[in-house]
Amino acid sequence: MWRDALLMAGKDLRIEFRSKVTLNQILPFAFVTLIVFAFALDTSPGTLQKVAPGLFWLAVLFSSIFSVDRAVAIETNDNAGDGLAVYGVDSGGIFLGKVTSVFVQLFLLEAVLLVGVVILYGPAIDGWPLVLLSAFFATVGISAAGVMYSQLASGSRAKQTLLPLLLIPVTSPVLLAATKSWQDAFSSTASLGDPWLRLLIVFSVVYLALGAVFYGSILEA
Amino acid sequence: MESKRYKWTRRAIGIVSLLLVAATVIFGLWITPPDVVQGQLVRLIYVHPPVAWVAYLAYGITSIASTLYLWKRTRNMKWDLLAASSAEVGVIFTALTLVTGSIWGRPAWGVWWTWDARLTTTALLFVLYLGYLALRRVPATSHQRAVRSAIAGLIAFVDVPIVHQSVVWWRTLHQGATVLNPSLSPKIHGEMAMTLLLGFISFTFVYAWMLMHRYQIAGFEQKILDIELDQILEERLHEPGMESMQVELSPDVEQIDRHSKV
Amino acid sequence: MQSLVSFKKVIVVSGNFPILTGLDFETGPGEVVLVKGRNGAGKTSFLRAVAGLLRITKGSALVLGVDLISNPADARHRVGLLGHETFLYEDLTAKENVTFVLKATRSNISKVDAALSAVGLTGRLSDLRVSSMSAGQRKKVALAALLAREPELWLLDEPHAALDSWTREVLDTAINSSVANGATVLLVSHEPLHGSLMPTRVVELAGGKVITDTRDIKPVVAEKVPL
Amino acid sequence: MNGYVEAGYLAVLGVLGGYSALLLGRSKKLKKVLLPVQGKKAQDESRPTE
Repeated sequence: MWRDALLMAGKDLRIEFRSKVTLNQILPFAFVTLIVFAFALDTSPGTLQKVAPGLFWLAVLFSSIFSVDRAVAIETNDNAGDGLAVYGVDSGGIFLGKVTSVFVQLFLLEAVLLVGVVILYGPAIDGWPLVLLSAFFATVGISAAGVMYSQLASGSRAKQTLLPLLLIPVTSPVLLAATKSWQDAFSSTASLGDPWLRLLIVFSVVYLALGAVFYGSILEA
Repeated sequence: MESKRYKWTRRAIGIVSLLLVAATVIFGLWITPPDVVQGQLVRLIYVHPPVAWVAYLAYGITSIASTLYLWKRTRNMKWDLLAASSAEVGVIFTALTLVTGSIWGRPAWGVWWTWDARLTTTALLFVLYLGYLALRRVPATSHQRAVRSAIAGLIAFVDVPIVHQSVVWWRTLHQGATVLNPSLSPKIHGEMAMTLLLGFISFTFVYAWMLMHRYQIAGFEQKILDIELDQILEERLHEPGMESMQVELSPDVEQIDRHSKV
Repeated sequence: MQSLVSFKKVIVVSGNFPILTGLDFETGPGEVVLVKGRNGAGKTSFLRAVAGLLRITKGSALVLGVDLISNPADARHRVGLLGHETFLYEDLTAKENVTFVLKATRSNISKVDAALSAVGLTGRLSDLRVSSMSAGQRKKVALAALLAREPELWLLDEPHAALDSWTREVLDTAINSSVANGATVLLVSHEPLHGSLMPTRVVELAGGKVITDTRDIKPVVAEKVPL
Repeated sequence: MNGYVEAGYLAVLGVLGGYSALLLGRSKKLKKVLLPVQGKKAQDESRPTE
């Protein structure tokens, strides 16, 4: 399983590196949302600083829909997924590989986006360890739940609307927890014992386990 | 096409639920006294918590049935149909929970909606199972649909405690206790307690009746599919070498696909 | 005779349409079976079912000793399927695609270059992304992966379509040599077979099941199947 | 009483009643479709089931 996961992650990242969809489309999209959020809200520095973590994670959540959709679409082009089945690639490995690839892309996107948030909204960040750890587990959770739901919704003609409908409510605890733990980190009450961080860890572990167990059944069905 | 016993049980449950609901309404609206603190508003307590209980019960049944389908040793199309039926009834009751909660909240706290843990969780639950029903409408073979929706149904249920916990923290970490809790534990008059119990029982019966009916409809739809399938199978078997049996393009396939959306 | 594929009364239903309707088929090692039939007779589905890609609704199905009903996935990696789809990744090069297939099937990746040059994809061609290749070239890449894998059971769905005559001959030679080593080939083809590839048996499908099964045909039977 | 209580009861009874009516209607419609085919099916018992 681990070997297949590595193989899949390497392949997906290489494809992503070549096609540059994340860089050329998803990242600009995330930036646009950051800008229009400011239009919708008050542009006084106080407001934007206060809501910066929430807007950041909302932008990430929206962007993740495109990333996970693409991760699954790679295998539906030219029926490559059937190919994987014929080659005997382990389904848990496929899942973990795709989660890894999406995770890497989202994490890099978050790094760039964070710079954008600091410049555009101007929050002060104190608790870096909490910021990084929360981001890590939140991203694992979003990637795991996302890859799984993207596979569930694949094959549907209404995939573009079905995926957000399924994914956003499921990942809402991540949005909440990541936002809150970042608020703590930004407001210098940061500690690694933050309950929100614990919630993020629980979520990511649960969804990784569910995916590793059930991904095969979704593919086989 | 349906067993006599199933039919009569369903009818009996239907009649009992009608009587029980009528009794609940009569007791709730006229016989019980108004509350000292809440006044007339207390009458909503005979419907709101029972309806919410049924919603959770329905999703519980959906999860159990989904698990039974996913587990290979107990795998049977019936579990899938049961899960779907229960989820649909559950969505109806969740909607009612939200509506009655809102109607209660307006005079009690002056707002239609409050970001209380229970309310927020219920709202997300509503959306999660709407998604479940939407996923079921995606054209697929019955096994495919069963596996996919069973997984989605199970995940939605697993998600409930996570959502609830996160919302509880969200509220408690930043602003005191929830609003609903104090109003849920008034000193209950004997007659009122009885009526509340009656409410729980009667709506559970209503759920049972609806579930049985919805499940039967799902069974009928499945049967119609099976019969159509047999007919096509017959045609294919008796006319070998027949032209225009194009698997991908056959208009028959399109037609049947439409029926497969239970 | 040891059987590589054993299908008994196999019914496959997909999207509530019966694509296989009680198909019986049995084959042992070293056979080249030509599968023919009209459009929609179930030829492609038959191959996909043998590859373990279709869920068998009813009947019994054994492929390479694996029961497809209980373990649909276990025989797949020993089966080579070349169909209308090539299972290639557009953004990877020919070489990367073949390497990926070999790694995924846990085969020896040292054969990549040999396999690519066997189908005539050498030098810069092998480093070209699949997205910029023609249909014929893509098929060659898929074929190279198949040749390098050396499967025990070859499932070829219109393998000659879009291939030039030189590559056809490469394919036919490869099939012949692997059949000589005990592999079995199921071949769907609308075109008359000429050249060195001779079927040992012709199976005709209609309405999702086998209607004729002709064995031990030494001379050329490859008459044109009406489209 | 106070308007809210009535509205609440009305919502519950209305939605549940409406849904029940929908169920009964659908079930009736399907039975109509099934009945004629059912007789034909009884003749040949050798039908494959999933």
